[in-house]
Amino acid sequence: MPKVPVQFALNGEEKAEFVESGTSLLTLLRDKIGDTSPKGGCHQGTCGACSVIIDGELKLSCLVLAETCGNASVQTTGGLAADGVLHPLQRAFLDHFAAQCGFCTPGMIMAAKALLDRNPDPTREDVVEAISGNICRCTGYEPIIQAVMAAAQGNSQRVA
Amino acid sequence: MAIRRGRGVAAVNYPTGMNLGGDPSQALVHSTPTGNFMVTLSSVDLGQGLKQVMAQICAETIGVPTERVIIDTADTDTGPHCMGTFASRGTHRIGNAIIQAAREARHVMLEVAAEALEVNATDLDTDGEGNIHVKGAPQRSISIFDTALTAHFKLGLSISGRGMFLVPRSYPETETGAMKPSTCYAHACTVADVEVDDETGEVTVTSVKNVFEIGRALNPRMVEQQLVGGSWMGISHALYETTEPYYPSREHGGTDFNEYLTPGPGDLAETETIVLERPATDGPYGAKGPGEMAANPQIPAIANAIFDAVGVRVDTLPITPERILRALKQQRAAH
Amino acid sequence: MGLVLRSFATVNEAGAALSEPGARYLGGGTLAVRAVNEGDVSVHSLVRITDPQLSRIELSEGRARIGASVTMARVAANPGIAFLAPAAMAVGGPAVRNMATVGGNLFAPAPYGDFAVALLALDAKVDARKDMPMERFLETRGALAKGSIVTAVSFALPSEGGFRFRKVSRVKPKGTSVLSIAAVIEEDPDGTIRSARIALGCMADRPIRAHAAERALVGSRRTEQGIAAALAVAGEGTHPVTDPVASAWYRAEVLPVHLRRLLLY
Amino acid sequence: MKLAKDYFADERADGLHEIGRGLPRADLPGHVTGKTKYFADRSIPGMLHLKMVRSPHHHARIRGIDTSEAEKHPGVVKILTARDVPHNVYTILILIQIGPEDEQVLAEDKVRWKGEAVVAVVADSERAANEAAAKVKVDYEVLPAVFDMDEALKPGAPVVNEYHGQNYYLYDSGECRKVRFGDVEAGFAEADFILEETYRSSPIEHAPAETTGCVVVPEGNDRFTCYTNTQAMFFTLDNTSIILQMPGHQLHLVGGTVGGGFGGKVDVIVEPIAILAAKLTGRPVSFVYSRYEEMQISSPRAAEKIVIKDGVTKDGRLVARKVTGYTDAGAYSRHSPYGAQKGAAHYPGPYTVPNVWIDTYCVYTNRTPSSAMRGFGVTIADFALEVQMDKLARLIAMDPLEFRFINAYRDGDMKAHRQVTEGAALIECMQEASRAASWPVAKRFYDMSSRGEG
Repeated sequence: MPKVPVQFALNGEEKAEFVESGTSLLTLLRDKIGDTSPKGGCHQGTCGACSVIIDGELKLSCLVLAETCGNASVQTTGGLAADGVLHPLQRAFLDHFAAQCGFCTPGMIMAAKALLDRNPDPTREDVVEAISGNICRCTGYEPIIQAVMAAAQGNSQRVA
Repeated sequence: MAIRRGRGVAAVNYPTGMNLGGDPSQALVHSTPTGNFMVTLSSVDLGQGLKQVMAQICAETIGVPTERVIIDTADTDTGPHCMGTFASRGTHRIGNAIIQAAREARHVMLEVAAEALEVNATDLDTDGEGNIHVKGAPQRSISIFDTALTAHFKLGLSISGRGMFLVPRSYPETETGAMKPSTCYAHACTVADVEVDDETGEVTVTSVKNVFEIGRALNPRMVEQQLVGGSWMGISHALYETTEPYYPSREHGGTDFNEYLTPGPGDLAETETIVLERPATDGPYGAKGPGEMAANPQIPAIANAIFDAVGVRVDTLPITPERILRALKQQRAAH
Repeated sequence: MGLVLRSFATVNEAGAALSEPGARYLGGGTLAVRAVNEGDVSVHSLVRITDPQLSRIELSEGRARIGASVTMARVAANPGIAFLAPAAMAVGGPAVRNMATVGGNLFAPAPYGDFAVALLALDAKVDARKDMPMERFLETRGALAKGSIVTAVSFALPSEGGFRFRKVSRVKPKGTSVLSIAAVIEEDPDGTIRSARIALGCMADRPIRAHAAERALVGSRRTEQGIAAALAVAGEGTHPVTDPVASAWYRAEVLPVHLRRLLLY
Repeated sequence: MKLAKDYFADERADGLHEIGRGLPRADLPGHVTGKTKYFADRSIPGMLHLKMVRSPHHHARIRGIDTSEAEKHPGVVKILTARDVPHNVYTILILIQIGPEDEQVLAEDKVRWKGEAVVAVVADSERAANEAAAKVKVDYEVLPAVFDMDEALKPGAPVVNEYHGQNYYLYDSGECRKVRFGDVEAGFAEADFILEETYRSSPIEHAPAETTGCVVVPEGNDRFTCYTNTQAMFFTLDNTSIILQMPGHQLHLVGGTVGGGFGGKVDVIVEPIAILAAKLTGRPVSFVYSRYEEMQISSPRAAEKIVIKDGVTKDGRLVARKVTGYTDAGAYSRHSPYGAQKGAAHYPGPYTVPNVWIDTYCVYTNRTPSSAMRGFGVTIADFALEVQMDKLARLIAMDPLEFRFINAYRDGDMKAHRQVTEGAALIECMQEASRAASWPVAKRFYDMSSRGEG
């Protein structure tokens, strides 16, 4: 079967790939490009582990077909740290011990970033809503909520 | 609509390690030429933070800062046997194996330093910051960096150690059940507060106060992680989770995270965590295994709180709104 | 055999492709791509339409027209139909809402399709090959003519405060429906109910109207007494689903409770 | 989190260098940057995908399997049936001499639960594997199934698992693990009140964020590297060695970084068949559970039924406890005989009870085999025991917390399984909970100590 070209920007870097028709963006990112930060937790759209930001909107890369991403700007947690310096959300997740197994973390950080990009001063309810499509089985969510709140406040130190 | 409040308590204990023992773990420790320490294992980190806590145990035992310990796991070509990560055994079993290996390595390290400083090894101590000094005379010291170089390049010695921990297997006596399931037990007590909607059977867990006795909090921030996450899972077990909602019917099992229910970030109880430490005599620095127990006391505490709120008992897990509503209707019919 | 994506600029071109065996319409992907990912090998081609007309929300003369490709997030963000935001926000988490479309929600089987419940209460018109009222569309959606494509839904804007929506789920803030209820209640200045449309989700395999309750409301007021008759017949004509979230028994039991709360609070 | 350092301070040497410090986790930078490598985070050229054809029936005899159409499907490289598995009948705990072997890696003559693996399809894409799987024809003769533990234990019930011969696990102690301590009937005679109650649970899934799976790479030297998220590396290696009749030195497992386990990845399910597929095709093979498989095919926590009969005196002493526990193993043993007997020692709870009688049964039914999960053998027992304690307290009109203080075990007390209590700390946990929750108890309970003082 002939392959389909797809050209897009991944974390600001131009990518041009040939994919089999029907390939998900998740598969393209992980298996062809080698950005394994989005995780395949369900391939159903029910866990959020594969969350990426496409043209400013949080989406589930397991349900997006790669060939629909032509000319899109795709952001992943794998490209969040600039020049080796952690993004404030990443810093806050560290400081708040907001990850255990870490499998949900890249998706969780994308969901949080999508929130902070449009709402830099969220309430707790805003944060809860923003991460509501992302399943975490280890932390009980509270440390994650605290981390996102702290990142928003520009204060990633632990709230005593 | 009436929202009715209730409070319940439960107290539990939990055996550390594989029931009835017989579950070995081994560890190897060696120094690099510049005095960093590799711990080689075949143990699995499920996300609870095994690697970090093992590094701290090794560092404490050898007498170096934790960042100088590297945990290499899990590869069956290089790592010695570990029975596995389950049964709240990781910290206890593997930690003990590492202590044994690290003690042996420390012994060699002090022997090397003794030769360099021209003193007896028994007169030496570590400062925990990367140096070895003569007890009572801190100015007579050698860095562990130099000690390792000496061992490698001058003395031709390996600063290394082997560790093994095995609780002997216990075989239950067939008629009396006499047996030794575990060598040490963690403890917990939870007080849960709930609100029950008596028209819909919906339960909101407003608060849980969890007290855990875990032997020793080796890394308190990680202990907190596990106890808070475990408490959430306990609440989840109490009210939400099952793969067979109409058990023993096999129909309508959930197949995704929309159908398999767990509390969302908008369902969180205010959670207070208090930790007590009564060291286990055979625990690594006294530690027991609280990982599984963390999710247990909330379940009965919530069940008891629901009874306190609305006066009905649901003795079947999970305690769904449907089960509560059925019980409430029976209660009303009986009155 | 594999799978191919076929993109078309217009509805007409896509219609022909959709008539082929194994073709399935691709909206936001939350239903179609999921099915493919889960191993549904009966799907051989996914057909999508790039016509921007399908992604428009138009408001004029007291009516709204929402293109089938409009996402839940776009609905929730549009100030002209702000009353619908709670219903759009009831669908999935933020990522799902950025993908799931109005058109897709019309086809979502129970317990999904909360937005379709809102549209049913609004007595929306479904634009397909020919226009169809929501209720009729939902009855026949499984047997739509091959190649028939929903392009938009349209409805009269309800009066201020006339639209009410409630979704009940076990998990918060995002969870699958135990049930959802939408109502459009028009009241006279003295509070007498002039007209009522009530739509229910999860009370059948598709969103359905609570006609008996609607009739019972007309002429009375939104008070405990005034709605009692409606609550008593709320379950008439319903066939609630049993699924992992709740049983039919439970849904039937709590429907009047939640309808009361919807109407009074 | 509060560390309540006042308790047991004299038993502890605080002030260590590295122990007791909340140091940052060294693995978190990898987690937050997406750099942490899980088993599937490897791009391996030429990888094949394994999909399983599963039983649509709860209980059925297999009359025939026809894979001829599937084999011709484009992209299919290998199709595996029971005949391809060298030692097809296994059980995980055979490594610690807990038999009998009772489960088929790929079903041969019978399926015993809906979802049981029958045929493995290996193809060069997931799509091709799924398409070919749909073409596998299995001829079943459907048999009566039993789902309810009470029904399964009745005479004449369909036998779920012929390797056991009856619908319960046979311990060396007989049909159940037993604990007998004191004289339970004398205890009941001494009691002022007797309360018998039944508690139940249904299966619970671990639902880790990362599903169970592995990727196997043939190394070209007759060795196979298996990247896996097992919770127990050598458990998996040794069982694989038995199932594939393959010397252990040919197996190389790499893992240790897992996206959540909770006990769900202690079974040995995906690795043997994936390694076999890699061996027979000479190519890398990936076998990763779908979320559906994780939810309904992977072993859950067992459903349990627990009957507790307690005798209690008016002044709050628990004088007799009789417990019968039933663990629903599903169709196969896996870790359930172990979990079921874990309860036997646990049922007295953290209390000192002079007269105890315990029977724990491991029961087979036609459902997904249950296995290990966080606290199994204890979690559901604690639910039952602690609700029972609440009921008993209310029965004798006593504060539930005070009732627990009266019965709490202390150092030196003899447990029913005949170990002397040491290192107890239940009383102190309850004292601290009482303070934290403003749930006052009588002064004498604050003066109590697990060390026997007060």
